[in-house]
Amino acid sequence: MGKILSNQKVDQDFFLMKAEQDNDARMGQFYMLRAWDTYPVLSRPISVFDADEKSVSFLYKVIGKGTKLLSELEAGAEITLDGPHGNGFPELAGKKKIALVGGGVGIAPLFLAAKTYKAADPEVQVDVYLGFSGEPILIEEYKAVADNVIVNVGGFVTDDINPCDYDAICTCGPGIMMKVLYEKCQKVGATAPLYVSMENRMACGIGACLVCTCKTSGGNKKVCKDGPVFLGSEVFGNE
Amino acid sequence: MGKILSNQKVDQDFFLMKAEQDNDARMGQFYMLRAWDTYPVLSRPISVFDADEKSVSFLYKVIGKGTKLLSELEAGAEITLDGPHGNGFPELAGKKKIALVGGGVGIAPLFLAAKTYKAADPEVQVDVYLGFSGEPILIEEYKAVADNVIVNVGGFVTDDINPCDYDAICTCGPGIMMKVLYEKCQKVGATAPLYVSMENRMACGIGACLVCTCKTSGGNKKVCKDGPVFLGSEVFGNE
Amino acid sequence: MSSRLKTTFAGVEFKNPVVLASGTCGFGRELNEYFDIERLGGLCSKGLLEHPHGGNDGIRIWETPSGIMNSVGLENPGVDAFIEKDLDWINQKNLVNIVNLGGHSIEDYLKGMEKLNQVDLDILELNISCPNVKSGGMNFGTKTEVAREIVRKIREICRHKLVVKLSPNAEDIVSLAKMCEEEGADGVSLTNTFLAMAIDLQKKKPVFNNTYAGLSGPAIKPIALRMVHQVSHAVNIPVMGLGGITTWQDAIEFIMAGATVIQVGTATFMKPDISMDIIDGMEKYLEDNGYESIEEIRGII
Amino acid sequence: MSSRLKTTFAGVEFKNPVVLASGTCGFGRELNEYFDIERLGGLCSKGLLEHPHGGNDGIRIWETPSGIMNSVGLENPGVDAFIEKDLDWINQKNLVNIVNLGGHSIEDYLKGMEKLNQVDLDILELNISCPNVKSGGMNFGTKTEVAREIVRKIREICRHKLVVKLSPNAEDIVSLAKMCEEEGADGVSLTNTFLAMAIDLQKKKPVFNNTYAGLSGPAIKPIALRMVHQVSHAVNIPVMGLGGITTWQDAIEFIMAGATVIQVGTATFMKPDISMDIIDGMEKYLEDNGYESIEEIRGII
Ligand SMILES: Cc1cc2nc3c(=O)[nH]c(=O)nc-3n(C[C@H](O)[C@H](O)[C@H](O)COP(=O)(O)OP(=O)(O)OC[C@H]3O[C@@H](n4cnc5c(N)ncnc54)[C@H](O)[C@@H]3O)c2cc1C
Ligand SMILES: Cc1cc2nc3c(=O)[nH]c(=O)nc-3n(C[C@H](O)[C@H](O)[C@H](O)COP(=O)(O)OP(=O)(O)OC[C@H]3O[C@@H](n4cnc5c(N)ncnc54)[C@H](O)[C@@H]3O)c2cc1C
Ligand SMILES: Cc1cc2nc3c(=O)[nH]c(=O)nc-3n(C[C@H](O)[C@H](O)[C@H](O)COP(=O)(O)O)c2cc1C
Ligand SMILES: Cc1cc2nc3c(=O)[nH]c(=O)nc-3n(C[C@H](O)[C@H](O)[C@H](O)COP(=O)(O)O)c2cc1C
Ligand code: FES
Ligand code: FES
Repeated sequence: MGKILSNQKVDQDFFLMKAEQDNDARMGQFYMLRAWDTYPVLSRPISVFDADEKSVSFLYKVIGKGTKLLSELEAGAEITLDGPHGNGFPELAGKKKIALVGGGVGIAPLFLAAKTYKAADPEVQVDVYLGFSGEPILIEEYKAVADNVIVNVGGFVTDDINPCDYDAICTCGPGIMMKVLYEKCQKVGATAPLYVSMENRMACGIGACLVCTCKTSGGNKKVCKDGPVFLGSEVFGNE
Repeated sequence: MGKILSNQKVDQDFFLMKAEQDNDARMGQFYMLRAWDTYPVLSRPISVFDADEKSVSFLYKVIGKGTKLLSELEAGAEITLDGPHGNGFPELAGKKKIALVGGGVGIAPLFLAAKTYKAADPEVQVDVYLGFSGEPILIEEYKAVADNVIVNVGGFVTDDINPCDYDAICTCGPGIMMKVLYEKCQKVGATAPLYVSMENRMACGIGACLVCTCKTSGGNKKVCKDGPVFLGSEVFGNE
Repeated sequence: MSSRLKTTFAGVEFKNPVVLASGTCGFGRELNEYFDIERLGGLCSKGLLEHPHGGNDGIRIWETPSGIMNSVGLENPGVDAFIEKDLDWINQKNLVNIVNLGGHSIEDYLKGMEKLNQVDLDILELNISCPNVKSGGMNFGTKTEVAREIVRKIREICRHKLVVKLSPNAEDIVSLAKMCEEEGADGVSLTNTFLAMAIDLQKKKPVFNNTYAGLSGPAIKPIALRMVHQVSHAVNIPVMGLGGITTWQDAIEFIMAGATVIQVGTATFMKPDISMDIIDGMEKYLEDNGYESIEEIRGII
Repeated sequence: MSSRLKTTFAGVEFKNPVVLASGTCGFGRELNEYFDIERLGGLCSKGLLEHPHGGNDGIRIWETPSGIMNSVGLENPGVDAFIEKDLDWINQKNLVNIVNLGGHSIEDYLKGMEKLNQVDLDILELNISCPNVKSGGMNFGTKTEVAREIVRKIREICRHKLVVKLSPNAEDIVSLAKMCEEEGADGVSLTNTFLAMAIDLQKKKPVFNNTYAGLSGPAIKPIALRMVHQVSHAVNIPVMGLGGITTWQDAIEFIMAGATVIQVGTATFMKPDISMDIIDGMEKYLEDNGYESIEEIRGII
């Protein structure tokens, strides 16, 4: 249980929620959120947008029942925050140029990723590519934590990036976008490893039910526990 | 749909809610209240506590899911008010001494009843008997609309009344209380008609589903449509 | 309203495929005060028995997670009173008049049927699936060969279009539906309520005097949809699909799964005119997706 | 914790009658990080097949009103890997170790069984009720006489306590349970998930690659409770009851309906340690109501 510190509409259907929470959450991890009793049945997996020792925040888009209920919570309300779960993005020590590519609400985990990579090594160049179908959001916030922020509205953010410019790439967004990026990396012969953050549907969120299974070249993996971050080649390599 | 004007805790589990509503609700009628989408499935039948042309109010006790949700509504929120339904208490023109006997949250419809009987005929004497298992509530309010208010806490309110003192008696409360009152009327040979307000579980609230059926001496009756007010003799007479 | 929703079921024209389910809309009069019932495709009467019947004692309704359990037990005014008081009124309305007939014994069914043969109505829905009566009802509808007897006998004498309402508690609902087809039924409707149980912890007793009662509402929709899909793909007579339909999306799903007509039951308790929202939503869906007729999506899954 | 909740099931001692249901708790390791799994009465392993199996493709979970549908399709590491990696760990824990065995064919079941005969475990739960595999699974569990064959063959060789897990999709779950008793099963557990369907309106396709999937959770509780009541009253072997149990009240209801042990499945997804709340609630209920033992309320309805 944590107390909600703020829960604000960012734009359109996007909300930013900050909750009181002791945590050691890392970039790319997620929480199972729940602010209701038994209906709906499942908790909702939402990535860590930002975190410090005493709080964690989430950027989420209102899609259906669960996120609708989340969006109605006011500061002071209690919420169950179960997590952090998952492996998160890798550390990437020694990489000099890192690209973070997000589409839609997939931009969420990239904020803490940019912050973390910059904090770990102030010399590293972190470029953030953000793709939106509607109005872009939080551009200033991302600019504050990255070296360059490239925004694409209504087109394909994957067109904007040259994978060969980077030593490592992390991406989160619609499956099709991540796949296109993987294929582009292959095509241009990029040597940078591509890390993709998967969004399979979840029930337990902790590795006990096998509903989030992702078939990878290394066998079946649990997105909630072994992921959500995998190498693009593991997921899209042998399709 | 109506807007909630106020929704306040009265004491313990009792709440008083006032909602904006054009209405011609009469004493003893009820509304089907709903402030949720599909869960829980059924709307909740709640008696009219008070009403004027532009608003209607309800006194309700928090029992389960539905009334819990009602109690969490704040002023300004929207609520579906379907009604008023049912026959309500009879007019009782010509009766000089009327007793209204309520137990627990069954006191709710007696407020408007007292007001209405006094308004119809300022000469009439209206005595209100209120039985509580816990702390009594709203005594001053009832005193403002009745000639005498007799309060019983922790005992049997039916012990306090002498049915022979009255020309008509209306009662609402637990089935067992109403039955005891009916039997007392019989035993002491009271000539006053006893009107009982039934609280059968309801689904449609409008007479279409037959789940609220009350077996009476006059055959099956729909509590939601033919009632909720019946003669005690119809309901308890041939048990 | 366009003609997109026009539907033919066993030769009977429906202006739209939305019907109110038996037992949840009385004989239409009360709901007609909420909306013009002529906007409906059709209406199924409360289940009738040959004779008036008082129904079950005790609690008749209980709420469950996303569902309700009912144990009305076929309280009804009897066929004669229905004919006298309600039939003309419904027949005068421009909608498909479906009359639901139950029975406690084969004789009951046949006598009720004989009376209804004397009058006009559009479709006779034969209820062999009511779980709330001790004799008759569902007991006729769980085993295919037991059900065959009653369907055959009714078919022999029934001069109306005949739709058999199937129980989800049947041993094999597909074989039951096939039997109905073999015996000459014009269609089937499914599902009726699921046999279920509730316990009153305070009293340490079953909630219902009959111990078991019938579960309906959104909770059962996924199972009912599966059964409608199975049955629609197994028979050539048309299917009326129901069980937990609450939104136009639910309705479209049942149509895609193969239902020709859909029925709305429990949802009416959430909002008396919810069927109007369903009709409007279906119409809009077809329009937005460029379908000229609901035929184009029927059974596509 | 007092001894009020102590339960004996077919001679096996449970410190309390609360067991985690197969497929919702892995092999116990993950949940053990949320609470000490030794507080549980028992734990049912994820359904095992003789060989490792990757499970179904496509979406595996879908939410429904008060329920979920799953189509995992018996993804599992295979009996050998289970024995090697998890069995000892569970056996060392002070709780009843129930191993759930599935199969795609009779040979599968028998081979899996032979391997499990070589090791220690407390109860073998024979899953003839999984709706999510194309061959085997539930297909063995809907017709009593088909199921008899597999139960008989397994019973012949199984040296463990044998509990057969029944499908609510069975034609006649009571006759199925009686058959298990006749064939020498030590108990039955019910219910597995209900065969159900979901449609993706956007895609105009079934949500699940297998078209149908299994419904579980609070939505089905009233039906599962009815089946547990029917079965408990029809057989003399003990029953493990499950299906939508979410609260201690639900658990007590199943016990009153006749279950000896109860299992918690879907509810664990609402709150990983919800089983602890259920145990505590049951204990408190017995205490508040002056019962010395849960035996006093078993089957009282
Ligand atoms: C690891 C992970 C991290 C995520 N991070 C974010 C984030 O930071 N911000 C954000 O807005 N969204 C994120 N999502 C997606 C988010 O979980 C879904 O949008 C959300 O669960 C939808 O719930 P709903 O009740 O609004 O929609 P409904 O459609 O009512 O949900 C029904 C069911 O489907 C599931 N579901 C629906 N859409 C998705 C989806 N896209 N991915 C997974 N499950 C889904 C729900 O969890 C629920 O179980 C993440 C998903 C995963 C798996
Ligand atoms: C005509 C009528 C007038 C009423 N007037 C009032 C009033 O003015 N104030 C007030 O507090 N209560 C009143 N009640 C009782 C009130 O309807 C119930 O307390 C309420 O529905 C409980 O809902 P819940 O969700 O809190 O409880 P839950 O136990 O969760 O309800 C589950 C189901 O049971 C039904 N139910 C539970 N208790 C009762 C009951 N005592 N009577 C009828 N249905 C019940 C609910 O409506 C619901 O369908 C009235 C009932 C009727 C029939
Ligand atoms: C209160 C109530 C009464 C019902 N009475 C009848 C009936 O008389 N005859 C019948 O065939 N079905 C009856 N049913 C079943 C419904 O017609 C319908 O088959 C079932 O409720 C499933 O649909 P739903 O989930 O949309 O309600 C009744 C259902 C309810 C809830
Ligand atoms: C994700 C999931 C996986 C399951 N896997 C199995 C399984 O492997 N073997 C089995 O016998 N039952 C399996 N089940 C069924 C459950 O054990 C249980 O019988 C069913 O879900 C009903 O109980 P519940 O409503 O408490 O979940 C599974 C259920 C779920 C939700
Ligand atoms: S969500 Fe249960 S294993 Fe991943
Ligand atoms: S509640 Fe439906 S008839 Fe009274």
